[in-house]
Amino acid sequence: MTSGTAVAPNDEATSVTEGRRGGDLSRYVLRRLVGAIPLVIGISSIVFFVVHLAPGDPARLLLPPGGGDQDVIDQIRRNLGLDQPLHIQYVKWLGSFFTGNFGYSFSQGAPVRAVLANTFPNTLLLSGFALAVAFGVGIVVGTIQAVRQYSAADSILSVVLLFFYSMPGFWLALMLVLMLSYQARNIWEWPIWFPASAMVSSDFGDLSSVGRLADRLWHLVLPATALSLSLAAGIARYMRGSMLEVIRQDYVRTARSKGLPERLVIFKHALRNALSPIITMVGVYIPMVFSGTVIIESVFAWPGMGRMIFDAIGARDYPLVVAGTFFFALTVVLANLLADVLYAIADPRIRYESDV
Amino acid sequence: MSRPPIDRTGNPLLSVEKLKVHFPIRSGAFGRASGHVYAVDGVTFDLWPGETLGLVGESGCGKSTTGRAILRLLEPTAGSVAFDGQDVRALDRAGLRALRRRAQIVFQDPFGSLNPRMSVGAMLEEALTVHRLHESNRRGRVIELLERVGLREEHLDRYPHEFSGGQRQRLGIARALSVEPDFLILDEPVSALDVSVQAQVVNLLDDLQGDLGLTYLFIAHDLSLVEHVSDRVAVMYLGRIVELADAEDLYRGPRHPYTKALLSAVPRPDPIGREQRERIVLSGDVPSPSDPPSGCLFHPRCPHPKKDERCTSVYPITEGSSDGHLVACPHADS
Amino acid sequence: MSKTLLSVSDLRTWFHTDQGVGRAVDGVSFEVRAGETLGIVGESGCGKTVTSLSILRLLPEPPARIEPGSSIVFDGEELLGATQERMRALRGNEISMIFQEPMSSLNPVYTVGSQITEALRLHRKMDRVEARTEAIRLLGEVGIPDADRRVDEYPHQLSGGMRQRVMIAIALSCEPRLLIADEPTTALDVTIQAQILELLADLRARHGMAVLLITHDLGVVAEVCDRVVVMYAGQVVETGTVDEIFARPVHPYTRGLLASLPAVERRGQRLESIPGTVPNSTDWPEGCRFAERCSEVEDACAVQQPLVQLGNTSRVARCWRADP
Amino acid sequence: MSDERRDGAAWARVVSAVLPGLPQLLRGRVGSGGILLTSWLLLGAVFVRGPGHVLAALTGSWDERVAGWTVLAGLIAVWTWSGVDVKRSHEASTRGMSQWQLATRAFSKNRMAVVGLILIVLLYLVALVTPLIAPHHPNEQYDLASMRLIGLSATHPLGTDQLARDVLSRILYGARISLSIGFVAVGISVTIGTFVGAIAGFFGGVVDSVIMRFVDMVISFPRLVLLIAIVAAFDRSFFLIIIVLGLTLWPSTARLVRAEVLSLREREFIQAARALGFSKRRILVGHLIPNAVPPVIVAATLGIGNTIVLEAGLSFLSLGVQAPTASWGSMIADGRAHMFNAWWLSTFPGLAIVFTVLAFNLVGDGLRDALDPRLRS
Amino acid sequence: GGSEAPRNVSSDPFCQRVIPAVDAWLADARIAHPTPDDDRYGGTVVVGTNGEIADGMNAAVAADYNATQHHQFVNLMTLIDFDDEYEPRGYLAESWEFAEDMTSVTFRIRQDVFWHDGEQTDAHDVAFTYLAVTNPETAFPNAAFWSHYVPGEAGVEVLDDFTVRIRMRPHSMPLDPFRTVGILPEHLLGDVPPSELKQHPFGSQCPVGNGPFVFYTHTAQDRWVFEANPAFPEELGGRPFVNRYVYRAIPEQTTLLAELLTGGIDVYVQPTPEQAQNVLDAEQLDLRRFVGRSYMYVGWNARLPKLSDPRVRTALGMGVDRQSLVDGTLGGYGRIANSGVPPFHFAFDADLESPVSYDPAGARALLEEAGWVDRDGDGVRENAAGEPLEIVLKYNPHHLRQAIAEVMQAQLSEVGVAITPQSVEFTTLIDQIASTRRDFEGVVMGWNAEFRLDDTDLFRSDRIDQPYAFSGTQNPTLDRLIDALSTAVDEDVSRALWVEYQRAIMEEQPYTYFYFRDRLVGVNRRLQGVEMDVRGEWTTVKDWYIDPASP
Ligand SMILES: Nc1ncnc2c1ncn2[C@@H]1O[C@H](COP(=O)(O)OP(=O)(O)OP(=O)(O)O)[C@@H](O)[C@H]1O
Ligand SMILES: Nc1ncnc2c1ncn2[C@@H]1O[C@H](COP(=O)(O)OP(=O)(O)OP(=O)(O)O)[C@@H](O)[C@H]1O
Ligand SMILES: [Mg+2]
Ligand SMILES: [Mg+2]
Repeated sequence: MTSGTAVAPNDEATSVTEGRRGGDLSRYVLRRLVGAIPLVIGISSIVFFVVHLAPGDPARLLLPPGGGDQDVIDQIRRNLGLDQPLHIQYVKWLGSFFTGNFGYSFSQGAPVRAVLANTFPNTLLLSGFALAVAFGVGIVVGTIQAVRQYSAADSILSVVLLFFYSMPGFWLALMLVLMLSYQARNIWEWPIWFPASAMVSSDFGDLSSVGRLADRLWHLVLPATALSLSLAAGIARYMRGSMLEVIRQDYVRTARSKGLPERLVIFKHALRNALSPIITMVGVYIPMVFSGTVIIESVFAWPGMGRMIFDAIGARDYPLVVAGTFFFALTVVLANLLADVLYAIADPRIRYESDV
Repeated sequence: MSRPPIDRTGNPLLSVEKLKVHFPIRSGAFGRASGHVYAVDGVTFDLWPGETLGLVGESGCGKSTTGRAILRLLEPTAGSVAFDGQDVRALDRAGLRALRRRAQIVFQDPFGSLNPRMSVGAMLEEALTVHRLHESNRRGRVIELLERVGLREEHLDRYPHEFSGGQRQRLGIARALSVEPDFLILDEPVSALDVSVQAQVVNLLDDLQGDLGLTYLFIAHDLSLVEHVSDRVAVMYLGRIVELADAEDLYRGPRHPYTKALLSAVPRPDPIGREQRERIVLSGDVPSPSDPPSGCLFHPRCPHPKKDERCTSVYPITEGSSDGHLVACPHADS
Repeated sequence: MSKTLLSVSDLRTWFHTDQGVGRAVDGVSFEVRAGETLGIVGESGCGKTVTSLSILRLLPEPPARIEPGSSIVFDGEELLGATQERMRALRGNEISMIFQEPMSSLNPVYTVGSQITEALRLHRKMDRVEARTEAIRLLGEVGIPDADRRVDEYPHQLSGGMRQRVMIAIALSCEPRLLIADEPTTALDVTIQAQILELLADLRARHGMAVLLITHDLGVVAEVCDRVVVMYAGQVVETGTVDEIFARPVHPYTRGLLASLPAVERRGQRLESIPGTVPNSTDWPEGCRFAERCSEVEDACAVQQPLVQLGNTSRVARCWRADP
Repeated sequence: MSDERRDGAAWARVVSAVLPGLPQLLRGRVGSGGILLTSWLLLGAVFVRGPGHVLAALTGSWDERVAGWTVLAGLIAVWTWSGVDVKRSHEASTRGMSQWQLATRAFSKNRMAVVGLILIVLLYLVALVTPLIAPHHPNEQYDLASMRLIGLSATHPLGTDQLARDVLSRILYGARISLSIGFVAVGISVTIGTFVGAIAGFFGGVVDSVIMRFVDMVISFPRLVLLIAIVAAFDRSFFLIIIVLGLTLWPSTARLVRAEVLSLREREFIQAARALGFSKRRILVGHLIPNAVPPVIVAATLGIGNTIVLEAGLSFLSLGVQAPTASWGSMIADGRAHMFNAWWLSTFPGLAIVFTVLAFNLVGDGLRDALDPRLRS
Repeated sequence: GGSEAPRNVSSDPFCQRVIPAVDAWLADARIAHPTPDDDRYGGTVVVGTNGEIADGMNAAVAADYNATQHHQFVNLMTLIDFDDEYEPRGYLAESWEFAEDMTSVTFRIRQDVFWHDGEQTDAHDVAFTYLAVTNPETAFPNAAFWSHYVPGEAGVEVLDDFTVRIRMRPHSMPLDPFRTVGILPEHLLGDVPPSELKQHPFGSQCPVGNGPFVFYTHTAQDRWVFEANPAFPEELGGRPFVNRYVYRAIPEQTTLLAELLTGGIDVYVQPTPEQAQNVLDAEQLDLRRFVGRSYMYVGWNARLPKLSDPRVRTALGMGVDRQSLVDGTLGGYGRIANSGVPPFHFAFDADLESPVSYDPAGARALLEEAGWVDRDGDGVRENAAGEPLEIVLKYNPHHLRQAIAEVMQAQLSEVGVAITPQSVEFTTLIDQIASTRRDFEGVVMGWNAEFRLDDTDLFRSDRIDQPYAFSGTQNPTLDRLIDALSTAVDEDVSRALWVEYQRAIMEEQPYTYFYFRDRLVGVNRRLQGVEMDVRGEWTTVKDWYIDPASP
């Protein structure tokens, strides 16, 4: 489910005016953060009610199918605090939320905080890596395409990337497992193949620190590829458009008229300008990557949060679902903010005067 | 053809008094206005039927804003605008509609001022439909309008991008004329056109005024053009009118130091006299309208020898002489 | 008469697009002599910018193509055959250029200082510190107050006039022998235009460079140029000294242009206007390209006429009716 | 009109009557010619394959009736359209070319995009007439013990699946589901998005702030939670999937439209419309929205592709269409268990998705180039 | 040791206290019990399945299959276990003794078993565990286990530190719960209020067992890691061979197979029937197959008028070729079920004639007889009132259940019944069938049969409002047999009753039973000593060793 249309770069929050910067930045960041609080709490609250409204009783799931009296179920509900009216549960949830203790996850049998602390970093690692790869590949490919507009390289790159872009994420992921793990190791006997799942090997503890790093990267390859290929296609397409627009700009002609070599013209003068709208895409892509992790984490058995939220919804593990979505939403908000700040750093014309 | 004299004894068709338009600069957590752009800051003038008032000034001095505020395309911040005796600022929706049948505007940009997805015929007809004009023979009326501005029936089904800049400007004029107004605001109607085409449009406007008895507020920054078309000329600087006079008076004997500099800066297509001409080159740029200087707005650039500290503290009163020549400068030579 | 610095002859720059071949510049010839200011005037779309970009070979190819047979000789060197390497060495160094839009010609993400030093470091091989000092000096020279502060500002922090001054500083940084100024003041207000024109005249006097000034404002031409080339529909229609052209225009187009200017003497009269519009560059009319707008057409105009030298003067015109 | 041209016209009309689209093709109009000719040949083939079949279908079940009438209507439409087109292209038009016509012309010059368009038209045609061309019923189970997971063969060109059903037929029927999901869902979200975005952009101020905050929230909202909750709360159905997916794309469309409207709002022709005393509604509906449509069309075209892929993702999470109905997504998801030993199960529907989405993307890119006047020249 | 992902220790104070104690004890134990000099010792074995051990190691609040397997064979110890003839034998209990009248059983506990933090396991732990699981506040999930035992203090008596007596009413297979429920450490959990046991960190953050494997770490959604317990009683086999045992949860089956094929895991529990072929084809792999405990069925809502007639339910079963499903979707790895009595059960009777063998003609006849006739010629039967025989068949998304629904739809349409498959998310489905609304017509489900079979919750009339008696049939014969069965102590009596019971069920047809699915396990041949049967995949985990000859 990692796909989407190119969206116009953030049309909000930033506007081009003459004048003050710098000092405004911290105030701006603070203001945005303050503004994000109701947003994130609002999202979590909606999730809270939505998951509670979905039919199904978590207590019943804790029983083996076929067994169990209503009494036992009722007792489990009491033990888990599910017997209280919804509004009381909501108030309790809000309370636990503000004390930073997100409650108890009954499907994981651990405090939500502990569960999140274990899984969220894994998701961040995977999505961060995938995003970095996607942006790296997308920017390079998009630039090549723009500079060589209408050439064979342009069309071939387009079609190849579009091909991956069009593939359902899980299918691509499974194909990667099939090809680069199973076939590569067992059938083709390549010297390099990649593990089909997990974050580290079984002998991780025996490795040197370099070996551990290599092992982690080795395990990242397939999931990150599966997650980033379709994104890269979108970014490359966007980058191509942006670059095409920029290389027609007067200042690029100015740079040429100074006698600068083409390399400098493209990489110094054009690229930086073409990048700024791409930067704001980070904000658009993060939610997409997070949606994508649900599938990718399942295929590659990556112990991350996307898959966990999905399972938690199935188990009606309300505290975990709500806290998980809270962190996803928070990350999205922070990523958007980061994108805007980066945008401002890349483009000195930006001043912050949003009315978030 | 020479201009008929204007009868200024009756009531003015348009009377603008102390008009102010300030745009808030928003910032802060809740969009508080942290400052203002004083785009128009106390503009006063009258306009009599059949007259052409030229409004000149440098870019950003508030000419367009004045024009739009008169038609209430922008809400004025303060001051009054009376059109044919009626307070424009007090009009309700119906009143506004009525006003907009009588007062129209023509824009500068021949590319941006026409809806690219509407054919010429549809565009002109729409105005007639909305105002329920010529219900029996709209098409005929549209063709008439086209011919009026020098286009032909065959252009009816074409789209804006198929016209040249000059033709598009004609279309803009035809659209303004479709509701049969008395008063046209011409916001730099020819600035974007080449000289050879400029002349065509100016002539058209001239003819229309003669035939239909229109009143014009002619906004431009090309001083020689304004001189050519206007009966009276107002010179704006940073949201205010610094000098307003009969066109001939103003061009022969400019009194405000800014007007003088402005006129002298205009390049003349006359290489013979170029050595002799004395040019006043102003130093510096026009200040930002969000942070105007104190006192006389022009004082930081003013080359007037008699400039004194009063100029830096008090905005000069606009004084008029008997011939109706208004100047906002205490040191203006009469 | 000083020596010829740049000689353009029979320049034909065509655009090969899906819509057909746009013959934007179609046989343009003129020369710029050392130290003089040559003006090129003409209506929008007549090929002025394409001509100037052709000289520096800055046009995107494709779609543009400089057709064989064209020739641009700079200081004895044929530019059309020169390598890209050689062109880069010339650009910004021997020949530099200023563009019409001061708003968009400067890269918004770099400080003006870094944009000036770029050329200095490239062509004059200065180190960072030298280049910066030189940049500040140049900014001062083009009349920017507080140059040592402004050098670290970004283009958007400067007004239009100042930006154009920065462009001029960049263009001047390597003391070029030819400065091409493509409508340097069109986007500016008259008072600022006056400042910039004054500055250009001043710099020309001090550095002795030749200026190729492109404009559509006849007033500007009259004020600052020594000689004028009048272009129409991708061709030169008339060339001569400023005084001659304004006093005795030969080509009907030039005459029409001059007549359509509002003038004090003709206040209250109708303006003369040239009927019709410039045809499209993909389908120029056969024969004289001005014929359909010309009030003096005759049968001969159906045939393309050559540029004719008028008498013994340096004037040339492209009209059958012009007396040789 | 010269004699020669008139002859040409007569000749072209004759050719057009026999093989609609051929004259256009010969004149180099690959776009319309290609589409006309392929649809003609395709529909013709269906008809020739069994005229009795088609005629029977006209009175058959609902599905068959749609298919049968489509074949007939399609044949007639292609035939007349080509004829009219040939006739019109020979008459000098006095009408101007609208932006749309310009765009069409620009589009038809883009080879890749035209290929994409032809593919899409083909797909939709196939989807419509599937009951007449599918070799088997999509849910027909042959002998479970002996006919499961049979590889490619003459009777089952793309093999059979885990319940001994014909994969080709399921892909053909799946096309209807996947394409309609894409089309309808995008239709819904684009309509909502355009409406919301236009309102926010046009009215500005508080309305804008409130709407855009809401859009922000929806965008940062973990869509999946909502999806699963909805799917859990309601009985699964085709319409539920469409609605669920329809609710996913609109925020980005809303942003797109709002940005477009914001910039259009300042354009002088909108000012002129206000100056002429037009009502807000008229300006919004008559002037702003039509001008904001091109980017929306592009986004919608790309969105259809995305939605088809998204539906596949839902199927993977067991949230897709209800079995035994085949959608491409559910076919891949169901077939993935057999990836190691019955590769055709997931590969063919997978390729169908890839090529469809590819086609939509090519068309989308082509439209983008064609509809944006800046990119057109 | 020292060869796994870095250990993450929960920050919970309980764990912070317990884990160092375990580490310290383990270090000492390793010195005290050095690894025997045998090259079968050592190495890491990885088991992959597609599910988490959802309920953790706290036996008082856990019930799922994977969890109980780990309680029994990995981390905890049960009082008794089964030998390979399925006969009880001592495990934590050295021996046991029934009272003459079968109202109590007395266990003698081994004296050489230690909790992994050093405390000795004794009778108090057993008593504590019994009290915890019989306390309603604990909400022990398999409460039915204790229906014949005396709950609370009255039911358990510690005779001495290693002897404990438990009281009960006489019933069949009275030892069975003690085979399944692991004993918990009183010294760690004794102070925890029963209602908070579920939320206690012991369960999945830092369990302390006494079994052959010591808990090392647990990463949610990823893996459980255990280390060999060097102090495991010699008599019970002593220290396990492998140093480490890793349990990995990999949700996607294709990935699991790829991992097994590429050596990432050694054991793949429950590959799909199709994947079994891949396992067979790979020379380094071995396919284990044994009778499974779970059966698949379609439950009918007999409360609905159209399904209340047993003839209709029987006809529905007759209209489906169940053998083709076993041969097709199970690839032959399974056998048709006619009742819930599994093939491994002593009462299983393969010769029992089922009324629902595939017979479309018979089905049609039966439906006609019950008044369902296609009156309007649309291919679907109607009753006299003109209501068509349309049945919505719900299932949760799982390929085998979906296949049953799809096959039923296809095959029953031949006999004039319109089945509409309807996929419902599992939790919602459970809610729909188990809540009092009983919002379903037919449902595809599966049950897990225990060694001690008891269908009380499913079919006994007085349970009709309990969650899992969703089919809603009320049959006095069944009631009588269920009661008799649960208290029949003698096996022969019992067997006869079972035969009668199966007949009655086949007549009543509350369910259409489909099949018992074989358990399949893919095992890497480098792993030796693997014995698996109906007791479970992990039965011999402590005897697994890595072939010293393997690379
Ligand atoms: N909507 C607006 N919001 C904020 N500031 C505005 C707005 N419209 C105009 N301004 C500012 O008001 C000032 C006057 O603008 P205006 O367009 O009236 O100038 P002008 O004299 O017409 O200039 P030009 O010759 O360039 O058309 C300018 O500084 C402009 O930036
Ligand atoms: N990149 C291009 N592709 C196609 N045609 C072009 C391109 N650039 C310029 N032209 C065409 O070349 C012709 C000459 O353009 P040019 O820019 O030289 O005019 P100009 O005289 O500089 O006009 P202006 O006064 O508007 O700057 C125009 O008809 C234009 O349409
Ligand atoms: Mg203006
Ligand atoms: Mg130009």
